[in-house]
Amino acid sequence: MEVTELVVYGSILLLAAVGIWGILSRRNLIKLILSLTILQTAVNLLLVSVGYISGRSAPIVNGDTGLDGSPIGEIVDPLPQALVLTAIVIGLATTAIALIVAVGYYRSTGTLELKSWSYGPSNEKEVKK
Amino acid sequence: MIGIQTIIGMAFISIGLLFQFLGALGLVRLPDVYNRLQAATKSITMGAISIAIGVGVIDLSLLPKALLVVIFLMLTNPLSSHAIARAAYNSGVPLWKGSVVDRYGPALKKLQKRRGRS
Amino acid sequence: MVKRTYTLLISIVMLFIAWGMLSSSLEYQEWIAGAVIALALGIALHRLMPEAGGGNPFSRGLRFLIFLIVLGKEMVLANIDVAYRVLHPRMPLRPGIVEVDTGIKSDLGKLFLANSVTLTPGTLSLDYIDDKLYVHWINVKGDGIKDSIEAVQPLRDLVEGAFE
Amino acid sequence: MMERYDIHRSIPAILLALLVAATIFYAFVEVGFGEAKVDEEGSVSNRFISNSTQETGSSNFVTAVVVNYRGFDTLGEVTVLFLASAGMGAIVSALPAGDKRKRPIPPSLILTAGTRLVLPLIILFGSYVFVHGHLSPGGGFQGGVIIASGLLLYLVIFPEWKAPHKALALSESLAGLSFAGIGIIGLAVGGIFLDNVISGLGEAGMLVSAGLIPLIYIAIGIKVGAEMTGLVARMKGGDA
Repeated sequence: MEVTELVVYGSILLLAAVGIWGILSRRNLIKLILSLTILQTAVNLLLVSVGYISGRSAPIVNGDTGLDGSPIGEIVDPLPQALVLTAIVIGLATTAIALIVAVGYYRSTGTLELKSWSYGPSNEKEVKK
Repeated sequence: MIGIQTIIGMAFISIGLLFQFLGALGLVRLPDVYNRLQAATKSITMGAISIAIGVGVIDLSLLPKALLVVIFLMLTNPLSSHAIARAAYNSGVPLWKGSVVDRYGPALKKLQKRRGRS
Repeated sequence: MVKRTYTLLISIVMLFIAWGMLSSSLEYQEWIAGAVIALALGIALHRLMPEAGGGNPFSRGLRFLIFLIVLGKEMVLANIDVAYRVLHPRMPLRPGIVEVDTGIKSDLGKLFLANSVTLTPGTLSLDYIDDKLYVHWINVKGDGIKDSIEAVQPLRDLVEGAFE
Repeated sequence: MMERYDIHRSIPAILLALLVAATIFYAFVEVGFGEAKVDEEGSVSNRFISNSTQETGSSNFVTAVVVNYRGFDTLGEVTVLFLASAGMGAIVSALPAGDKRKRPIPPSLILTAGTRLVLPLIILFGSYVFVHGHLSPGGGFQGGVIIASGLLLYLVIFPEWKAPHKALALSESLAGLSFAGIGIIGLAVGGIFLDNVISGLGEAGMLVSAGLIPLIYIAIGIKVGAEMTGLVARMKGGDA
């Protein structure tokens, strides 16, 4: 296992764990949306890293060679990158819609905390209050 | 064989890193927001500019782009630090207790009174 | 009206030079595309740009160059100053906010003065109120009221030469 | 309100997060990081890598895939973005009005003058990115977002500025129409929707090359820039 692999997979796992933990345990809407985007970042990073090939350059041709002077065929896989480009745009659209829903929630309730949707014994005191 | 170009570029990058480090140190050591911003703005602008020029010297085809980055940094970095300092003052962050003079507070108060009346 | 046309020309030239630096290539296609885009953006946005002063553009450009050289020198001095203050065990500080009556009228001049003040040794521009610049000065000389003009020297005269 | 540290909810959440991370690790440790999987004959990526420079004339393989081979998909993607923008407009118009808070401190002269000087440069950079989509990293989406970020700066510095929603909607729909129109040109001449009929034009690596790809990316750039600006201006709230 190389150092690059360790760093890339380690950061993917860390981001995914942080995203899921945030979605499950936060009640603030803005923090929820942030966790969602962190999870999206993890998935995008995972897809790009699947297309990575060690020792090859970016998928762009510069004249007769690749960007760093290597022969033309020596590039990483362009297909996951194109896929991730689409995924980023769609993720942005969903984030925008989620944010405007958060704005609406704030305007009608005056808070960003999801009080009535939460569960567990620790919340009943708040509801009574 | 390392060319003279690479050596000059690396020297620029090293100087930039040194300045960045000094800026970070100033951010930790100096007493209040305004003094910290002084150190951070100057050192980090200079450090980033130095690194950009170093990259441009190592690969000469990148030099025009590096110069554009330098111009943009010199134009925008002071602006952002000015915005932070002004916002800090307006939201009530006090000056360090060793400060000698504050001419801004009275002027700001006068301005707010005038704005409130009109 | 003359000033507006002048601003339009300056902004188109500025955008065109920026495009040339971005593309950093000598292909004629790049230059044609850059000219078209710079022209369109300049015409669309020149009302937004701060007005440039009148006067002879060449002497002005020369003064701007001198301003840039002095600014570069001052930036290096500023960093040495910061290094001295930060590394000194007792940190020689005498900070305060002083009021400077700069006497510079145009928006562009004010902008460049404020930016260069932030990059020169020991000073950080805070705000403009009624054409007076408020500067956070890390080493106030005197009581900070009489000699406050020193905080913006030596770049004030150069800015006045280049933009007023 | 400060969020309390809630042990009842956090422990299951941490366990589940670690479980998912472990699953991802288990699934992908076998894939082989950095191995040349594309060199197999008959794989889709291999087909793209070996043929796309001749077929599309684009130097950037990702652009060739996004705008040419999967151009129809990109049209759908732009539609999703448009739907998000329109949906936001619909939600905003149904919302109760926000509370009128006290007026913020007006920005200083240094900030306004600086923004006025920098904004044209940001827009120029955005245009550079989407004009060079077939030659360098970047493209319509990225360039459009750069332009929108410049206008976001303008919106922050001049809070009184009313975004010209009519003009934005007009430029957005014109750009969308020209995207679809380019697709129909391909349908009429080559028999395939979004067919790159003039791919042989120009020399690879020059600005004028890759046939219709730069035109499509310019249309996408204008459309995304207008959409993002409208989206941000609506998010500001108040009078949308």
